[in-house]
Amino acid sequence: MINKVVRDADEAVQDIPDNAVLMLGGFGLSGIPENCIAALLRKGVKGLTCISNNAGVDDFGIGLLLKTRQVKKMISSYVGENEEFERQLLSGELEVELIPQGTLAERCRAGGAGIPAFYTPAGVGTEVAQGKEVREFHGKKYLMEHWLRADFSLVKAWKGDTTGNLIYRGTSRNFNPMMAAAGKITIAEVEELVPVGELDPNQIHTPGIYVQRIFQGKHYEKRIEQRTIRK
Amino acid sequence: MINKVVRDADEAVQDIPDNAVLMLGGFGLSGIPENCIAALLRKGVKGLTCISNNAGVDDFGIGLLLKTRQVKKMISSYVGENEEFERQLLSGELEVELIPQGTLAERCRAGGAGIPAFYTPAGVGTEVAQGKEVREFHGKKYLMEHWLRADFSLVKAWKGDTTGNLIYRGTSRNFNPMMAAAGKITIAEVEELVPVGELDPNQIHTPGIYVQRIFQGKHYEKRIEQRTIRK
Amino acid sequence: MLDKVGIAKRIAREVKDGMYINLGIGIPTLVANYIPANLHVVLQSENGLLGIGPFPTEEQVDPDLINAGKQTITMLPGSALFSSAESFAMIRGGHIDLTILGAMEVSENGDIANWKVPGKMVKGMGGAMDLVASASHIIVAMQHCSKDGASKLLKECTLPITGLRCVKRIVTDLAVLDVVPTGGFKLLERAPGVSIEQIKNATAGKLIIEGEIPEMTF
Amino acid sequence: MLDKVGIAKRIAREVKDGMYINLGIGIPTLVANYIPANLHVVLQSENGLLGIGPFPTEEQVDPDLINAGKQTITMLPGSALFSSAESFAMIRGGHIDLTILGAMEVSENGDIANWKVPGKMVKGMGGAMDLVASASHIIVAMQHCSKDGASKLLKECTLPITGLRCVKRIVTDLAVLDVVPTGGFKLLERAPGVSIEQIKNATAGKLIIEGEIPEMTF
Repeated sequence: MINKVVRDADEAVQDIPDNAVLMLGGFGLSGIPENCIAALLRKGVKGLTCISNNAGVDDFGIGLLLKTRQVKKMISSYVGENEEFERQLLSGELEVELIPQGTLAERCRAGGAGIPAFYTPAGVGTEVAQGKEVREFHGKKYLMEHWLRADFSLVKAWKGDTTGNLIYRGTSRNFNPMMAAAGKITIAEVEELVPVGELDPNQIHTPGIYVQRIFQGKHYEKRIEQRTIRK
Repeated sequence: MINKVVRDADEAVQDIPDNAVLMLGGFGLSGIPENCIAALLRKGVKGLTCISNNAGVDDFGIGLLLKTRQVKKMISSYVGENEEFERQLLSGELEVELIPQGTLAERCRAGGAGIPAFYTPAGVGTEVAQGKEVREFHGKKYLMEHWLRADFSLVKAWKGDTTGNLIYRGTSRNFNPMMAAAGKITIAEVEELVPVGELDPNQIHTPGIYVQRIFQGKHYEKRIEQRTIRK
Repeated sequence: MLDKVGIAKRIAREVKDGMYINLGIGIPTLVANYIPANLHVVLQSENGLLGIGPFPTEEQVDPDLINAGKQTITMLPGSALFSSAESFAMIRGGHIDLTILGAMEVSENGDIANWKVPGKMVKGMGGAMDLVASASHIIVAMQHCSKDGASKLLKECTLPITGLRCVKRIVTDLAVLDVVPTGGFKLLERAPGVSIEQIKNATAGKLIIEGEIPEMTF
Repeated sequence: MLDKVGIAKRIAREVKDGMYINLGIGIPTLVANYIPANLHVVLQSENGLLGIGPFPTEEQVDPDLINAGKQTITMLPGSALFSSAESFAMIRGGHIDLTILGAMEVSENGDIANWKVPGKMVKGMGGAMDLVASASHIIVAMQHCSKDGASKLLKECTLPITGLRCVKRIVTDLAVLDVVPTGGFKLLERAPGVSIEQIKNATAGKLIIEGEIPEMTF
């Protein structure tokens, strides 16, 4: 099998240029590529377009890249919990495109799957429909939506093997599998990197064909946004 | 959790009416719903439209239903290994619609996922394109294809729990997951039915929401079409 | 008049055995607490889980297990995990039996507005547009009037729309109402101690009152 | 002139380290036997496997593990299993680096016909139309002429088309040829002992010969 292991996040992201279009897996702060984000901070690459369901919080996740003004544009479904984000948006420093969450997930899936466009009912009759083809099927209206693809996809998995097969854990799977498939270069960081042959082929969530580089991440903080405890 | 267990295949298929549109999982003879097919034979239901990648062989799989003339129409990608099939096709007794395999898989996936139509490059410039919208995206031509849905989907899994969660094994997964999602009523037969809670939620291939009835199958023959041995 | 818990309790009575349910953030999340224990239902979290359990104990907290509101959760036996694409495939494909969500406004033909207030920072629609466009049955949980007393049940929505002609039933602090296909809010039940007159005054859209309107029971 | 094994051996030289490859039924399947052991490649079976291994021993035979030709197979360490939708997502999405398949006819602009002969029972296109419509690099393995001596490298295909302008390279019993973007078969190599004259006579479409044409080496 093909060995795709790189040393660390810095090596993995070294050729990401200014103005690259990135996809970043994760929902809230769960399943985000912490190590890659840190490496992008160190590298200081600018003008990024980030496709990610959320934009992190002020001091974690994509929020860190917002603070250093490395992000030119966010493409997300919800960008709520971030004051710096709000400031940059209102001042016009940051461009934002909001997409319904299911449409975002399906557009990423379509990008990886070679489906240039598809029809979805989400957003019919709303602002989201502006400039889009509306078409009726079986008596219901749908919008045509296009695929999303990225120059680099940064995903986070629980386990991975040296050939890039990935397994996610819990709800940290979220957008990671579709984004892994939709990146020209996909970089996977994993909590545990295992030798080829250790993962059950039946249990692979992301087949290695979608992954170009993989490394074992370090010091996962896995921060919790809303720690909610049973009374 | 919701209990969806029925006694056996006969109970599972009891309300499938004449002229129903069925999806049947499987590729070749691998991962086919053997018990449900046998129950349809016993029931004698007629005029079926069967959406299935293949049509079985003369004496196994859907071939059994062809022999008894219970099938009105096959929607498949490849129907090679069946003499009775050939006879009925040439005599005009059987209607056949051939669909590229990837388009068939994606049309089933679209049916389950509520995507009424999508664009695919398969078949552009061929007979398959007749009567279909051709559209160019990014300089390449694509065909518009519509979802497929079924009145009943018959799928076969390795393990399942009482609430309908399914896990497949090896390449017997094939069309089963998409068909499970695209059936109004989905009937799952499994080699091993386990109590709820025994399957790892991370490893479920078909979430129980797609399955309305489940039963433990009996006497799996799992016939091999091309037994090929290393020299 | 009902408080938030009262609204949640009333909506819990709409839940039927065997349902797959998506609960929005806010009052809808509270509904889970009042579903009768003899009903077997499955709650979906659109970030990739069927089978939401109770909030975790301190020891059970797992950063890899959160709901769509980013709260830590647990899983019930029989849960299934999946990607966001699969999750919205379920939603879009009509596999969710009941969707309960909050709203800022509902119009008498069932339009809903719940994602954007002009002049305020826009946080995004999240999964709301997908949910309302695809759900087979939508119940809205909300206050009948805004804090400044303006009706939220209108002839037409004034805020940016989330989805068209999708709301089937509304449960407010004052009443239970159905949106009828020909347009209008049909009054079904009054909240305890609330008069028809109060409901009339609080409803700006077309209110349909036919026969005796019972008080809610729980 | 090459036999089937010779064609397979020559095609095996096109394989590069790190490739993901889909092999069609027939001669293409043979290619797997001649890929140098020092190259790490992964073979896809479009019914849901990356990492096809050798055929099984009698004891290893598993009805749940077959290839697209319905033959029993084994898996190599590092394999991944998936659904047919995921499999064709890979194919359609351009993730397969090399596709090798047989053909009945290829035209000088790269059209391919390989699924249907009028008058004969039509068995179906299987995955062929998806593969040829999406592959980034397609090599065709076939005999230069049919059994009755008619050229299979034509100006235009006479049989029903499988895909348009998709074939990049052809390896036959007589030669290796590239389909050039402006149309025509550019001769790259002669099979051992085969003359340019023989190739000219066997090629009905436009044949482009520039400079010295070397004999194949293995």
